[in-house]
Formats: sequence, C-alpha cells, structure tokens
Amino acid sequence: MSVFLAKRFAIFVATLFGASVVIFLALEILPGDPAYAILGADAEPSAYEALRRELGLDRPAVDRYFSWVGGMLTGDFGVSYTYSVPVSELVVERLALTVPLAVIAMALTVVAAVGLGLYAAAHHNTIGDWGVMVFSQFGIALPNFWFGILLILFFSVYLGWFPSGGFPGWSAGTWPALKSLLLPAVALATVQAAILARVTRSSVLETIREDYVRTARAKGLTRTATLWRHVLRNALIPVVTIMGLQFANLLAGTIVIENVFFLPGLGRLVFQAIANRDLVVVKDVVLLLAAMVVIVNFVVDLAYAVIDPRLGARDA
Amino acid sequence: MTFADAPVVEAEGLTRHYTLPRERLTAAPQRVFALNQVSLTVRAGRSLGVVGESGCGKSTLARCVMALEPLTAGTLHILGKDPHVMRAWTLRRHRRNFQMVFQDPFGSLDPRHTVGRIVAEPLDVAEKWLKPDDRRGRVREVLESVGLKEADMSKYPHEFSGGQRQRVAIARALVTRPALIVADEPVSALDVSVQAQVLNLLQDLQDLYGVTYLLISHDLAVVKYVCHEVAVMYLGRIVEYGPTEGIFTNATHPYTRALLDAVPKLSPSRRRARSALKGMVPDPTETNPGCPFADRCPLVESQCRSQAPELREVAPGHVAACHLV
Amino acid sequence: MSVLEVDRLTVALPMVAGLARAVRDVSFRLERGETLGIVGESGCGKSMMALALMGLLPEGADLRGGITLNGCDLRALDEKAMCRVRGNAIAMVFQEPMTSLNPVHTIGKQVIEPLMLHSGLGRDEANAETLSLLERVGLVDPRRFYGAYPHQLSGGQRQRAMIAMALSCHPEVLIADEPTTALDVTIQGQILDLIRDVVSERQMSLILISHDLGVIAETVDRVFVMYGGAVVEQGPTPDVFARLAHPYTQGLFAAVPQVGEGRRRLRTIPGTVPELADLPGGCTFADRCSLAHETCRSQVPDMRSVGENHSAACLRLDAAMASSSFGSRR
Amino acid sequence: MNVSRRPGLHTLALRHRSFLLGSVLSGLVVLLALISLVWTPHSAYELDIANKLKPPSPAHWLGTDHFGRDVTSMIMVGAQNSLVVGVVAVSIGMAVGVLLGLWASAQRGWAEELVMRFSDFTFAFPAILSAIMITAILGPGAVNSILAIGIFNIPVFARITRGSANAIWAREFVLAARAAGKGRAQITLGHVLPNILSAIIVQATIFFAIAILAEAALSYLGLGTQPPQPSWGRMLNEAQTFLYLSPHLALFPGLVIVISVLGFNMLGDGLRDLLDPRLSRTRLAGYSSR
Repeated sequence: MSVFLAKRFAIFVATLFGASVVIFLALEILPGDPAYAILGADAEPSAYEALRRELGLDRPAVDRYFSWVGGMLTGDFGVSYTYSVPVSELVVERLALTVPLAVIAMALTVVAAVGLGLYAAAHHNTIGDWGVMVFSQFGIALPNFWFGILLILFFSVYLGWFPSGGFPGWSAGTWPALKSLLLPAVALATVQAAILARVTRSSVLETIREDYVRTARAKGLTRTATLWRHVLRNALIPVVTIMGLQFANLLAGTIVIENVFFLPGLGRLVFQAIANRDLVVVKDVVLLLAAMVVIVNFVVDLAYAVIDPRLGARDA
Repeated sequence: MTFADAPVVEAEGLTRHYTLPRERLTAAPQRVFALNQVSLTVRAGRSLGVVGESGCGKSTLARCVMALEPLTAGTLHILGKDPHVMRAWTLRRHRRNFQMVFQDPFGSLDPRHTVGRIVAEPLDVAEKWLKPDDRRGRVREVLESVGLKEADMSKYPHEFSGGQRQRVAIARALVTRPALIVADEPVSALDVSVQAQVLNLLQDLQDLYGVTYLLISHDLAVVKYVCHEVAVMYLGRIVEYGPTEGIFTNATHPYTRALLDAVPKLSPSRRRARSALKGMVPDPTETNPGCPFADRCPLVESQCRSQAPELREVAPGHVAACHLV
Repeated sequence: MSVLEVDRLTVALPMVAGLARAVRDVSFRLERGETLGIVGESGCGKSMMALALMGLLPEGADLRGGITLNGCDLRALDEKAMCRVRGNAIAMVFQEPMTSLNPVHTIGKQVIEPLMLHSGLGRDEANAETLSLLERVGLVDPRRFYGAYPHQLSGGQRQRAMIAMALSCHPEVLIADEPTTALDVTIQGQILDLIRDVVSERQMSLILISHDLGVIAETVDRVFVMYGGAVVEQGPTPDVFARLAHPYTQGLFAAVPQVGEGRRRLRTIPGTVPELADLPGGCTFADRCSLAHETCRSQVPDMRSVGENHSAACLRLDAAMASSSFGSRR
Repeated sequence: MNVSRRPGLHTLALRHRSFLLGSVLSGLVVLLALISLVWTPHSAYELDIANKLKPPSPAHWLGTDHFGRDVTSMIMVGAQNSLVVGVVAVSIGMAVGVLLGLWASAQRGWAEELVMRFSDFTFAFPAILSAIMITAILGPGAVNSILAIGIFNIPVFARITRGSANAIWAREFVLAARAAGKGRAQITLGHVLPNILSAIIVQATIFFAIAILAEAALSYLGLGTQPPQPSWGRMLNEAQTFLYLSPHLALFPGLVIVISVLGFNMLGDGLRDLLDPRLSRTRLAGYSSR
C-alpha cells in the first residue's frame, strides 16, 4: 500500500512538473517570445524592447521558468498585461465561479449516473434498462454546448424560469448565484452522466457474473441485498477510474459552457486573454486547469486505496 | 534419432530467483527461489517426469529448459549446446531441436490462425527455405501422425474439442522433428476420457520417432504412465529422483510418500488413514538453512531444521534428499 | 422421511447453439446423514443440477420436476422464501476458492453474513460463533483470519473459509461442487477429510460433485454417474466400484491413470463428450460405445437394476456386464 | 467445438439493431458529405441579405441564416468538414498511438513506463485545453484544431493498444511462438496485432464520434474552422445570437451533430458485439461444470 501511494505521489509530482515545462515551452519559447506575440510583427523595435524588459524577457529562460513556477507556488501569478492587475486576483475571482460549477456538475453526474446505471443493471433486459440505454446513447451524442443552447431556449426564452446567461456574483445571494449556475451545470452533467451511467451499468453487469456473487446468493441474500453488499463496491472500481477522467472533461467542458452562458469563469478568462494576446494570463490559467486535472486524478488513486484492499498485493 | 543413450538434456545446478517488488517502502524487496540447484539428465528416447504441487518450480523449470526465461545460475545443455549462452539468432535455429506443449489447449493456439498455420509456425523460423508444397506436406504428415486429417488444416481452433486442440499443439511441437519435447501439464485441462487418448498418443509418438520427453505434471499417475524416470520437486528443489518403478514402489522421501498417499484411490474405502500432511506449501521466499520440507514433515528431527539434506543415492540411479534415509 | 427428495428434475438452458438439456429426469432421495456423490466429465450437467437444487440457475433456464426439502416443496416457494432456505437449510461450497470469495470484504464479514441473516443471533454472539466456526474448519488463530482479506489466504485456507460459511447455519444438506479441484493433492486430502468430519459430526447430508472417481470413491456412500445430462448408473459406492455396469462407467474407470501400475497404455473412450445443446437421440453414449447396436441410437434406455439399489441405464447391460474386465481389479 | 453452429457474421450483423441503425445513420452523414461535393440546393457561401433569417420553407428547407445563406447547404458542406477532421484526427491518434502501444507492450520495462507516463501526462491536457494552447501560439484554424484533437487521441489509443496487447502477450500461444523461435517483431505482427485489431477498430469508430464532437466544440468557440467555410459548431455559435428571433437556426446543426455522433457510436457498439469472440462461445458465461 505505502509503495503504491508513494509511486502515485511521485507520478503526480512528475506530471505537474512536466505539464508546467510544456506550457512554459509552448507559450514562451515556441512563438518567439510573448512580447513579439503581444505586439505583432509590425511593432516598433523600441516598444518591443521596452515590453521585453517590462515582462522580464531579457533574463535567461531557465530563470524565468523557475521564477514563474516559484511564483505560482507562493501565490504570485504575475501581472496581467491587459488588465494591469495581479493575475492571482483575476483567478481567485473566476475560480469562485468555475469550481462551484464543476463541483455541482460532477455531483449531478455521479448521482444521476450511478443511480441510473444501478437501476438499469438491476432491471437488466427490461423496459427500464432499455430506457436508460437509449437515454445514454443520446446523451453521449449530445454536444454539451448545443444542449446548453437548447436549455436556454426552453427554460429561459420560452419559460423564463432561469436567466439566459451571466452571473450576478455570490454577493448577490446564494440563490440567485446558484440559479444562474444550474442550467450550465445540467448541460455539463447530462453528457457526462450518460457516459458514466453506461460504464456503471456494464460494470455492475460484469460484476454480477462473478463467482462471489453466486456465493452471496447461496448464503440466502436477496438479489437487492447482494447488489448493495457484494456487487456495488467491486463494480465501483472501474467507475471511479472513469470519474477521474470525466472530471478532466468537465473542466474542459466548463470552458465551452461558460462561453455559452456568458459566465465570467476561468474559461471566459482564458478566452479573453487569448483575444487580447495576454500570454501571462493564458499561461497561468492553462497550468491551473492542468493542475486541477492532475490533482483530481491523484485523488482518484487515493480513492482506489480505500475501495480495493488488494491494491498493495496487486501492485506488488 | 540421435545415438542411443546420449543425453539430450543435461542440467547442472539450475537456479532461478525472482525479486518481488517491495511491499513496504521500509522493507527490503523479497526474493523468490523458484528454482534452486536443480540438476537432471534425460537420455535420448527416454522420458523424465517432473512432479510437484503448485509453486514447486516445475513450470519454471520447463520454461528455463526451453530458454524462455533466463537462469540465475547453473548450466543447461540441449544436445550438447547451451541455449542460455547462445546469440539470439543461433538460439532461434537451435530451437528446432526442442519444442514445447502447453497446458491449456484453449490458450496455446492463436484463435485467429488456421490449424495449418499454427502447426507450421516453428517451420517459419527453423526451415524458412522450405517450399510451400513441402511445407504443406510436412504439416499434413505431422497432423496425420497425431490422428488429425489434412482437411483440418484450414479449420480454426474453436472448431475443435479440447483433446483435438491438444493434438494440434502436439503436432506443432513435432513438426520440426525435435529431439526433445517439453510438455507442461499436457493433459490437466482435459476430461479423463480424453486425457487417456492424449497420454497414449504421447507414448506412441515416442515409440515411433524416438522423441525425448520432459513431462511436467502435478499428477503422479499421469507421469507414471509416460515416463521412465521421475523427479519430485518441492519448493524449487528436487527432493527425490529415480526410475519410475523405484519411485512408485519404493518411495523414500517423506514428501514423495505423502504425495503418493494423497492421491485418491479408486477403491471405496471410507476412513482411509492418510499420512495427511499438516499445513500448506510455504512461500518459496523464505530461505531457512534446514530442509525445505521440515515444517510439514511427519518425521522431522532437529537436524532437519538446521541443515539442508543433500541428494543421496538410496538405490542404483535413485536419489533422495532426506537425512533420515 | 427423506431430507431431500428430487423427482424427475429437468433443466434446459437456452444457448447460442440451441437449447442445452443440462439435466434430464434425475430423481433421488437423500436421507439424513447420507452422502451422495455425483461424478461425470465436464458438460455432463452435474453443476447445473447443484444450482437447480439451490434455486440459482442462470436467467432463462427452464426447470421442471420436484424438489422437496424436509417435506417442503422448494419449487413452490417464492424468491423471498427461497432466500430463507439458501445458506440456512441448504448450503453450498463452490469450486474456485479464489473467485468465490468477495475480494473487498474480510473473511469474518463474509462468514458472519449468513449468521446475521438466518440465525437471529446478535452481533456479539454471531461474532463469537464465527470465530468458533473458523477454528472448527482448521483456521487456527481465528482472530487473525477474521480480519484478513481473501487475497491474503492460500487456496486451502480460502476453501476452509468457504466451508465455515456454508456450515454457519447448520444446514441439513451441504452441496460441495468440485471443492478440491482447484487445490493441490496434499491439500485436497485435508479438505475432503474436513468435509467428511463436519458432515458426520453434524448429521448433515452431503452431495459431493466431482469429476474425480477417486475423490468420489473415498468420500461418499452412494454414487451417481452422469453423462450427457442424465444419470447413467447409480448405486452404493462399494457395489458400483465392485461391479461397474454401464459401458461409460467402465470406460471412465479404465481411462483413469492410477498410481499403482507400471508404464502401459491406457484404455480410452473414443470420441469426445457431446455438447448438451446437441445430444444424440437414443442413448447419448451410443456414438462412443463399442457395444452400441442400432436400437441404442433410437431408443432411450431406462434404468435397470443390476443389484440391490444398483442400477444402470443401458440397453445392452448383459453384454456390458459380461465384457467388463474391471470391478475386481483390486 | 465441433457443433458450435454460430450463425455467419453477416447474419448476426443483420440481426444486430444497434449495428444496423448505426450504419444507416453514419452512412447518411457520409452520403450527405459526398453529395455536397457535387450538388447542394443553394450555394453554402453566397450571401443573400434580403432573405436573411427565413424559417424553413420549400425554397429553403431548413431556412436561412443571418446572412441569408441556405442552412441545408451549409449543413451538407459542414459534414465534409466534420468527417475530414474526424478521419485525420483519428488517423493521427491511431497511427502514433497504436505504434506506441505495441512497442510498449513488446518491450515492457522502461519503454512501457515511458509510454504510460507520457500518456498520463497528456491526459492533463484535454483536447480543448491543448487547442487553446495551440491557438494561443499559432492562431485559430481547422488544421490546428485537427492537430489538437489528434494529439489528444494519441495517448488514448496508446493506452488501449497497450492494455489489449499486454493481455495477448500473456497468452500461451505467444509463449508457444517464442518457443518456436519467433522474435518480438514477428510475434507483434503475427499474433498480437491481429488479435487486438477488432478492439482498435471499435475504438476508432467511437473516437471518430468524439472527434466530431470536439471539432464542433472548437468551432463553436471560434478556435476551429474559420469562416466562410461552413461548420456545424460555428453555425451554432452564430445561431445563439439570434436565439430569440430564429430558434430554428440553433436546432438543425445540433441535430446533425447528434445524428452523426449517434451513428458512429452505435456502429462502434455494434462492431464490438459482432467482433467479440465471446459471442461464439456456446456455454453460458460464468457457468462451466469443471
């Protein structure tokens, strides 16, 4: 067990390091340099030099990399070129939207998917099972941004129940804020839940065929009791893996969905930054998003250790 | 095939260790002694049976003899040449002389190849220059010798029963006309009635082609039907080794006796007093200085725990590793 | 009254290749304390019969015939009532101790489960009972095993835990389906001894299923030989082994390599075991039988008596018995 | 078994609902794209401001957009775009990923570790994130979005290939091939690849569907295909501005995306069932008598 965790932690750190290097190389070295990218090809050489100095580009690349990463670790994200405010301020403000959005969406996903998946597996080969499968087929094929538009069309334009976009901020009260996050979260969760429900269903169906399930039935456990006590935990092992991958998709999805609903989150921020050629912000936000994905995958590894007692032995 | 009585396999002190991945960061990684100082000789046209329970190292022995797994120590000669020190391409050529039959007739045949292609596989390496017609002839010939038909060449493995598949596997092993066939549990996955057919086939092929067998099995009775000599393994070591008759009528090592005793007899006798062995086979990770069998031995004495017994001759050609013989 | 009565039990399973008639017209009575062995090769229907008795046949299976446990018609019970019987009055030990235990639960948790379900014991009493059960099946130091996970145990230890689980509610019938097939020979003996001891100690009835004639010969009072889903020979174990009647039983007996003999050819049964989905008409063994006549291929043989309580389903019993060179071999 | 009378593959295929429906739907989309190469009801590029934002009518089956372009024609031409992106992105992912996976599996040890860590690492960058990076450097465009999706596909294929290949390497027939003297490369080509090919084909169809979705999302964000080249995602982006006026604009491009993704997904599912060798087993899974 300890070996497993140590190994996963080492991979976690190495992945973060690798991601930061790639982002740094991609955004600071490849395009020539950020000053060039910001000003464009036909800028005055003097303005270019001034900007280079302002951005600290006259220092060696290795130096710049370490001061960037070191800064990120201590909370100093640098200063946005277009907003002229510390990036950390921008990011914290935007995180307050993106993180709740992703968490609500993930919660909806897990509840809906595990529920539907279990239901379908327990009622294998019935109308209910068939219904879940059809829902999931369509859900998987649904582009989340289009579904978002449809939700706006129906719930905002037609029924007028929810705002069609924008975010009043948490200062406007919890309910109005939540209300404007609900449709985006549903748009995000539906697609992911459709995928996860399928995974759950097939994992449960696979586990039901295991010998120990027959043993449990031979003890006199009812089908339902067997499902809860013996099938669920074993069936969750592959489901958790997919959940980890899905969180990455959810974060990526927030970038799209924030654009659909005009929500001022990290996704919008990174878009505006690209439009404004504000590479300092792009670099920071991309690393932040990548780090969130990596952290979630590490948490998934920890979850394994809880669910599966064989881990130590299997990894050995 | 070769001149009589020449050794086909000569193994001297074969040893194979594995290092297990650490279980804890603080603990040193454990070593498994899958094979420990195993020496044996099989002469042309004879067969040696290797028996033991799961984890005794018999399958590791088979794979080491086949040079499918490296040795930690020891030397091995097949027809006088050591496959473990050869260059890769010389070894590939040499492989025509020793072939293998596996346990699982459902796993050892590629489901996507026809029987003709499966059986011809060793020829792809050993006799690349063979013309397609000759090659087909060779496959047909060998299929017929194991009791299958030419028409079976175009069929796929799933169209055959377990026993027939094992015949295909035997045909594949025979196609290069090898001097040695290593058979790892060739019948343990088969039904009893089919098992007998395959055992008889192995015997017939030996009579016909003079092929030498190294037969690995957990089943003493199986080994006895096919083999001239038997080696009994326990925890990676040979504990008793000798002619089949000698082992079965005059088993010396307490483990061999327990093994013989444990086999259920075909006579209804309730409450047969077995010399039941206590406990279970320990992990081969521990390396205590004494006899590996000491923990389960009904006759254990103090010296058994402190000193490992050497193989000693108990009858002509019959050796056993026990202090008490 | 018999503990278990099985009357013309028939099981059919839908398969890709057609309907598999896994069990055909099997009837028997099992008395208290009696041990019954069912022997046969793979695909003879012996495991399906065990699952039918437990009411655990795979979905879509068609079950006919009567199963009566202590005068109670099991076929008439609904699923809920059947759950109260399973693991309680009738319990089962499976073949693969590796996969038959749930990998994510401790041994203790799995052994205590039927107790909590059926016995009405409180947590503490059930705990104590579990520990004593583990000790009884030879898991010395039961507290350690209570908290252990299946992957930490050897095959033999796992099978002991399975037996403890099956014993926990004092079942009247214990079904053991190939309980030692996955184990080493020296461990096999220990497990068979354990099963035999607990069965006689608690006056249980035992149905032991095995492909190994030797295991059957050494363990049970009465033996059923199954082939192609039907019983082809049955009788008290000593009688059957003394006078093998059915050509299949004779062939099977001759094909088993035995320890006591020299290097020689084995007698074989030609051909292979038929698929249950594609059984020949008439006697299912006719295609492989050297004594088969035309009638054997068209007429289904009935059970005929060959001795007291000993019978075989063969149309050419006389010829079979006459040609038999076995029986008194040892 | 001698008697396993498994119906032929084509019979099974005709009986398989998901496979049938999937082939019909994805065939339809491919047909749409092919027809658009030679004929569209109107030009997909010509502006006709006088006829802007028209609802569906006999002249314009699915209406017109805010520039008066014919939506039917744009959807048809947009199909080309989606299919090309799908084909190229999946090909990139498959070509590199399958090679890496096979290599990792044949070499084991450090090679495998390297490929796995590489794929762990690329999983930190979902397609959208890498597309953002690429557009930040090179600017938006169809080629860049293909590149982003393709790169994202590499580790997925590498993982799947390695997983299935490892399972094949553990089989006894591979050991038999080694005992016959076959080398790693020969075994990989002769035994491993043929046995995992169906799994890869199935994944390819499923990732084709995912690639269509990803392309639509990137185009919607303005990172993918650039105007005037019509693309489904971009059409949805533009439609959102006129949601109150002409909701039909948001409906049809979305529907074709759903239909094509549904089609390819179902095709993949169907293939998985049909190519699964377990289907030919005569016994019921989980119940064998010995």
